[in-house]
Amino acid sequence: MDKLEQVKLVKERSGTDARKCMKCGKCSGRCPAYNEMDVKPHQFVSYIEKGDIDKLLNSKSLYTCLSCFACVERCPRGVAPANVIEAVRQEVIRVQGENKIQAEKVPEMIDETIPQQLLVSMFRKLNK
Amino acid sequence: MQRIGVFVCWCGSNIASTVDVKKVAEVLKAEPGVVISENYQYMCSENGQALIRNAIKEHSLTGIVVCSCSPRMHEATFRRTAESAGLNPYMVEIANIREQCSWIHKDMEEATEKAIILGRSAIAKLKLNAPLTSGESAVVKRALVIGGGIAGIQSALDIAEAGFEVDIVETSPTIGGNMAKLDKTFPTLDCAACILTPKMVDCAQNEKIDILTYSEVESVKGFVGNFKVQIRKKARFVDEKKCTGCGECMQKCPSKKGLNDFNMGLNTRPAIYIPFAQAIPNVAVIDPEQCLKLKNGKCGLCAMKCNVNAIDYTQKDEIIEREYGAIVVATGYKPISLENFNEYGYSQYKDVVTSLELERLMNAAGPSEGHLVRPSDHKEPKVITFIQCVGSRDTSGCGKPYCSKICCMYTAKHAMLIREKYPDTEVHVFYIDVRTPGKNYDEFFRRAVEQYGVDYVKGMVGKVYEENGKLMVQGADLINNEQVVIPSDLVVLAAAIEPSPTVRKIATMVTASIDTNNFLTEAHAKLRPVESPTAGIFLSGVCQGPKDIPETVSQASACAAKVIGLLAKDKLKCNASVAHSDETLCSGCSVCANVCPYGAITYVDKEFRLGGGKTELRRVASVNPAVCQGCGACTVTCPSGAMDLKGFTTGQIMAEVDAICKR
Amino acid sequence: MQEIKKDYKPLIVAFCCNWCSYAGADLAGSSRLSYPAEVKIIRVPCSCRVNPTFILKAFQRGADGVIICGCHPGDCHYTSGNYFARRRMSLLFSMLDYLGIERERTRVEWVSAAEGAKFSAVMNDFAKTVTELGENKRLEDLRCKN
Amino acid sequence: MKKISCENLSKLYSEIASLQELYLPVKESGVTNYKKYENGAEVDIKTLKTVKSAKDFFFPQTEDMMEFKVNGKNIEINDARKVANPFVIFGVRACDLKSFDILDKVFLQEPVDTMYKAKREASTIITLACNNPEQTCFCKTFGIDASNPAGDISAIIVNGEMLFEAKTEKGAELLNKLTCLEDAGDTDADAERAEIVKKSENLPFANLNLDEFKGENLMKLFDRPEWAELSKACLGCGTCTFVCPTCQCFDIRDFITNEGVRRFRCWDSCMYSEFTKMAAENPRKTQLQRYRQRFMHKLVYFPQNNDGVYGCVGCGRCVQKCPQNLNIIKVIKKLGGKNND
Amino acid sequence: MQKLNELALEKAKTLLANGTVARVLGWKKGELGYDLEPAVFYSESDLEGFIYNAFSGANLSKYLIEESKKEGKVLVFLKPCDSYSFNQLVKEHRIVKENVYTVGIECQGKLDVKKLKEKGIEIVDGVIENVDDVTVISLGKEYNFVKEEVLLGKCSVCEKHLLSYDEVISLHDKRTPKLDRFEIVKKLEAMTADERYAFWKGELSKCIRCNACRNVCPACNCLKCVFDNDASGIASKANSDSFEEKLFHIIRAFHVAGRCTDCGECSRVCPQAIPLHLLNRKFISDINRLYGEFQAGEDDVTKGPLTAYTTGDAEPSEVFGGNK
Repeated sequence: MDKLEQVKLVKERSGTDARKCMKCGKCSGRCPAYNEMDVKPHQFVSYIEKGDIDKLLNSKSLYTCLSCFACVERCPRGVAPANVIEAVRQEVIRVQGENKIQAEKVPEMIDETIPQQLLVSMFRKLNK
Repeated sequence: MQRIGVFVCWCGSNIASTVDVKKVAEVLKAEPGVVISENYQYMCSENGQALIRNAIKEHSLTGIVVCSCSPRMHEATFRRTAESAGLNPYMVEIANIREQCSWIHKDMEEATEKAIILGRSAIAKLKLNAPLTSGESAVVKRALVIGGGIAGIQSALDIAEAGFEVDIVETSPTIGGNMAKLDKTFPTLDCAACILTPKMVDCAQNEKIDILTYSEVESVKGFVGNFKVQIRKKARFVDEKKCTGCGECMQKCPSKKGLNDFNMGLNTRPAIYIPFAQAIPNVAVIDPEQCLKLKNGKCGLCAMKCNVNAIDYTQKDEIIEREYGAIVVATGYKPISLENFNEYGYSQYKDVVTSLELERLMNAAGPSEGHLVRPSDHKEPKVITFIQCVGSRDTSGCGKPYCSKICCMYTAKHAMLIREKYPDTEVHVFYIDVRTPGKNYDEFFRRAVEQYGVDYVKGMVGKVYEENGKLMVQGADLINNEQVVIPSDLVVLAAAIEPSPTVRKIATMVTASIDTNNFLTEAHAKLRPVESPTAGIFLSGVCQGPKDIPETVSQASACAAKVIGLLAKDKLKCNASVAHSDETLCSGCSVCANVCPYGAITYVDKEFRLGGGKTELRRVASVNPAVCQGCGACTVTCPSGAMDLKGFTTGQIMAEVDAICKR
Repeated sequence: MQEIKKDYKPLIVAFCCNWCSYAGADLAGSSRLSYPAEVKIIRVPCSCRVNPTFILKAFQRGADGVIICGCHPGDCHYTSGNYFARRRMSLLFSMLDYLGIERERTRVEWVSAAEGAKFSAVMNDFAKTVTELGENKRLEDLRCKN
Repeated sequence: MKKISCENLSKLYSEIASLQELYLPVKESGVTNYKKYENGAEVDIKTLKTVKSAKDFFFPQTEDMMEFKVNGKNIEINDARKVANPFVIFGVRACDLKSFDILDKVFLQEPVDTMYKAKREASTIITLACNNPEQTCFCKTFGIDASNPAGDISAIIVNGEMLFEAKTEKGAELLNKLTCLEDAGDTDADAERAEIVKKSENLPFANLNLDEFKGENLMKLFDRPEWAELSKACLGCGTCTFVCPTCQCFDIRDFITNEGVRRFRCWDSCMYSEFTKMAAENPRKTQLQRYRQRFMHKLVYFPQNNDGVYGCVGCGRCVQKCPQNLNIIKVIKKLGGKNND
Repeated sequence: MQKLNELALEKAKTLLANGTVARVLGWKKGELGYDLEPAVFYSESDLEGFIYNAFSGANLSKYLIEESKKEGKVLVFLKPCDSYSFNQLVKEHRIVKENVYTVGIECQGKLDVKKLKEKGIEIVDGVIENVDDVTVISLGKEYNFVKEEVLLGKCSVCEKHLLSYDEVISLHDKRTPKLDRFEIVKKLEAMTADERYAFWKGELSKCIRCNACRNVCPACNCLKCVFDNDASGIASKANSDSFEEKLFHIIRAFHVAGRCTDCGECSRVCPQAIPLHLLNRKFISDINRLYGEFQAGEDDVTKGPLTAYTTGDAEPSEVFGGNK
């Protein structure tokens, strides 16, 4: 797919206007998974605004983001970094064969402490 | 037959780039009644005005239409131009082809067509214009200043200096406002009290100034030059004339648990108190909510102790009625409530404070007598972290969308003062941008970094939490691209400021307009920055928008200059656009008086000739042109159409409608 | 429902009070916030100066929509003008609706001098609404149409 | 004579309407007025008096005359008179038919009113005899025979059938084209007419005395003090004049269009306070004067100028419609002469 | 009921005789039994024409604008509905109250001549009225009707009661109406906009602009009506276009909004039987719903709803209520 088209799609799906960002970094200041991320929440907003989607598509952060939405909650400008991450993730996992988790392998990951909710959201996040 | 001149302005390229001004001039020239139609680059310039003046004389014009910017911008200019050429100033109509045409449309053809229609509409209206003359009304030579902070004080002093009487109405028991609470001021670091208290004393001693503290404006009636104001002087239970401010009563008062507002609630005060040592007036006041005598009748110690018998538990609120020629609104600001910012833990942790609280903590007259200690355990903090933009520039709905303007500078000041007084204290500042426009401002900020070693971190704080007795400040360091956690002893929040909550009520009373952030709107951002659109109402200080002290003082003086200019006049020209009743149509039914907000309409019995030598006595409405402000409410409520509004007559508006609707 | 011509552009008359809404329109202009050129503004001192006859007259003359803009309730430059306007327009609009005339053709909006963005948004929205309604047929005067 | 069963009248209407525009009494929103015939229209020939009279056909309430087109500083003048296409009016009663004569005297005198004349000539009038005259009818006072109006074709209902007789060439031509009609043969029309005449004779106001209304009494009548009492309740509305088949006053007014000016004439009423308003003065200042004018005109001035033809046809519309129950009968009774009770 | 006429006549004679009043405003007998006209009586002999019966429907209050300005007091008989108009006119300073001697008179509803005509009655020889029914004698025949069948539209929903007067003539309690005043308004509101448009198009296109509604209306008391005043920009003598029918009736209703007492005269006098009161009643119903119950003319001091406001009034966008 055309890169520009992809950027447009991500912007649309995230429903967020990256131009509203005033680059304060509060999202990254709040992010609980910050240290696990190669591309930081505020950078997602910045990259998508600049149209540089390749960095995002290949980012590890897509899978380390907890989707806790703290960044969205805290943003003083009404920008939603988590939505951008989510939209980029959709771009990746929607491609055939890009499912990040196989159902058969789930039983071996389960232990008693894993809440049901987590499993459900894991499927939602990592699979088509 | 009318002889109309049309003058189309290019406004440089502002109009000409989207409107074909030459075509507009040409098409309008063909309109019946138009004898000359010109276009020029800047009609408002001296050359442009000369062009109009010459045309008026040369072509014996009876009226002119200027197609230009908004009438709110230059209607007055062109009216003066017309007047100087011997034309009645009300024979001028403006077609707004800039703000309402060239600036909002991109397509040249479309914009040109619209400009022509707007021009036609103005011509249609002008054809029904009649020369108007304004009446006159006397000016009461006294000003009211609402608010006794530095803005109000400065305005009052300047007005009094010019020889006019001024009343300051202040809700709290003393004047001084927020500035009285400050320790030092940027960028010079002189002590706030040292520069403010002499001005307060000047006010108290100035014969022309009457200070009404612990008072509120109750109602405002009237109009420019003739406001009638009711002021509620709240009962302070202490006779102001007798009290010497000795403070004996404060010592004896057994009810000492009241939060000290002046110290931002950081300590307590007795039920009878003087807000601070240099308070003006230096007179005690009793908090009726807290006073045992007033609450349950048991006590009366202060009265017993008072040597001058100043205590009066029976005092009642008093309503004072005064007349003024001008009103200055100087209601100031307060920091916003931080309840929407739980991430910073303001309500959870005692050692998270606002900047204004820090001012009191550092102030020699403050609760810790100038020793910087943290509120929780009164120990000296070793690591202090400042967080900027708390609630400012916030469009999420939690805070305010605007920049509070003063925070960058006062935080630099705080950081600097701390580093100077306590050099072993670590100071961090989380910032989004550091905004320092102003004389010597950036130099000041750089000193904090370069000379005092304050650590500025570009990034915002995500959360503040407690761990091992420390306040952990977690934020982004965008320059180093890392998340940092700074264990701190004291966290200082630069809370956004907002207009004082009283301003809405006051704005409604004086009919001044207010913006979405509750700041009062100035008549024009550049041309009339210290006036409200409502004649006779002036704006001083932060009520108009965030300002620091130097700016506030200069605006207050500017405001005073405007007031002086008004009060210096003996008579004011009234609004010429006033209602007028056609007595041949009026049946005296009184509905118009019911809707007049100014009480400008009265009824008289008048004799009318019926023909054949007969007469008839009929009740008819009569409008006082000095009182009428020209809203037009009466014109619509009058079923017979007897009431009309000069300058905006029914005929004129209908002619505009017709012209606009011609396709 | 009448069929709407492809290039149909409505004619919209906006009565704006001098103190708030006209200033709001100016602010929309100086902020370059566009709205359709079909919107033509008539300046009145206050929304209370707008006589129902002006509105009907506009429709007679060929307007497809009429909007009255004034200061927000409580902010009237003349204290109470917009309160009277609010009652008058409420009753008038309700009457037009009662006569079967499309209620979307008339509107009252409170726009302050600071709300340039709102002014532009309101005008864009109103123009869109009126465009969708199509030509004003129920309050037209055939003598004004050619 | 031709005939058709009253049950089949809609066939007749359709057939006439297929030849020319047909206007006839139609009941709409509760009242009966002359309307253009359309399929499904509720034709109402039972109601004797349409609210508005038949004069509208020749002298409509508003009528465009000319148009001024303004373009910049140029003005172009155009004729705005409409071409009158041939049309048929059905169901005109004797009183309304008589009113056409009266209007003719006004509009067809030199200078001829071309707009009126064109429409008058374009019309074919089918009259209808009044089988059941009403209590408020007093056409007989003015010598009108409700049983036998003429027109181009006269019609009468007899025993459930409507009979037609051509009275003019124009009428005969139309009648011959109508295939739905059959020959009537011998009829009871004359007997029915005699019955109607008898009924008319017995109406309360059939024989009002008009003796006093003579030219020589003009000044005396003008000064009668009774006018004050007669006009006391008059509201000055235009109801009587607008429902009257003989009132012929009009005003010429301009309407400003988006392109220029359209000049039209419209009915005016002498009951209106500004009817006689002129630049300098309004000679009729009181309602008494205006009220007196209307009846003096109908009963004295008009006959004086028109060979004794009164300006009233006794249709009784004003009697029914005056909001405050003032009417010409009360005037005639008060001022017309003896034996009026 | 016939007794009321005698009492009224007696009252008029007495007050004229003892000089309390100089003249009497009342109703005068006509030619057809039902065609009563408002009249002024100056003497006992004049009063021979006086009558108060089931056909005294005309509202006399508007005549007082003139009559109260003349010398000497005028006695007026006010039915309940007339007295609301009277108060409203006093409130608007159009009647000199001191010059009027008011006598409130019982009314159990007046008869509609149009309805009687539909029943075949063209002339009336006599009428016997009771509270709930009425007998009309015409050409020797007696017709008995339940009131609802033959009452004027305005009377069949009348909830008005006698207010305060110098004197009152009343023998029976006021009958309570069996119909809801706002029923048809509600019905119209419940229609679709297209249906409403069709309804009003049918009704208003009948208008011949005779001004009877305006001239009879006690609230339409302007010295000069805007529709007669060329300077107003909306003057017109005839409905040259369907627009003008609407303009006239909307503006007229608007001008009397908050002042209209719902006396119903407009619909009574309309020669084309246009239900004009439904326009006024719409305003009344909206005012009641949006700004609180208000009855114009209940007294002669209270400010009308269009010359008052509250800061919390409904916005024009939310006034349509439940209608479609």
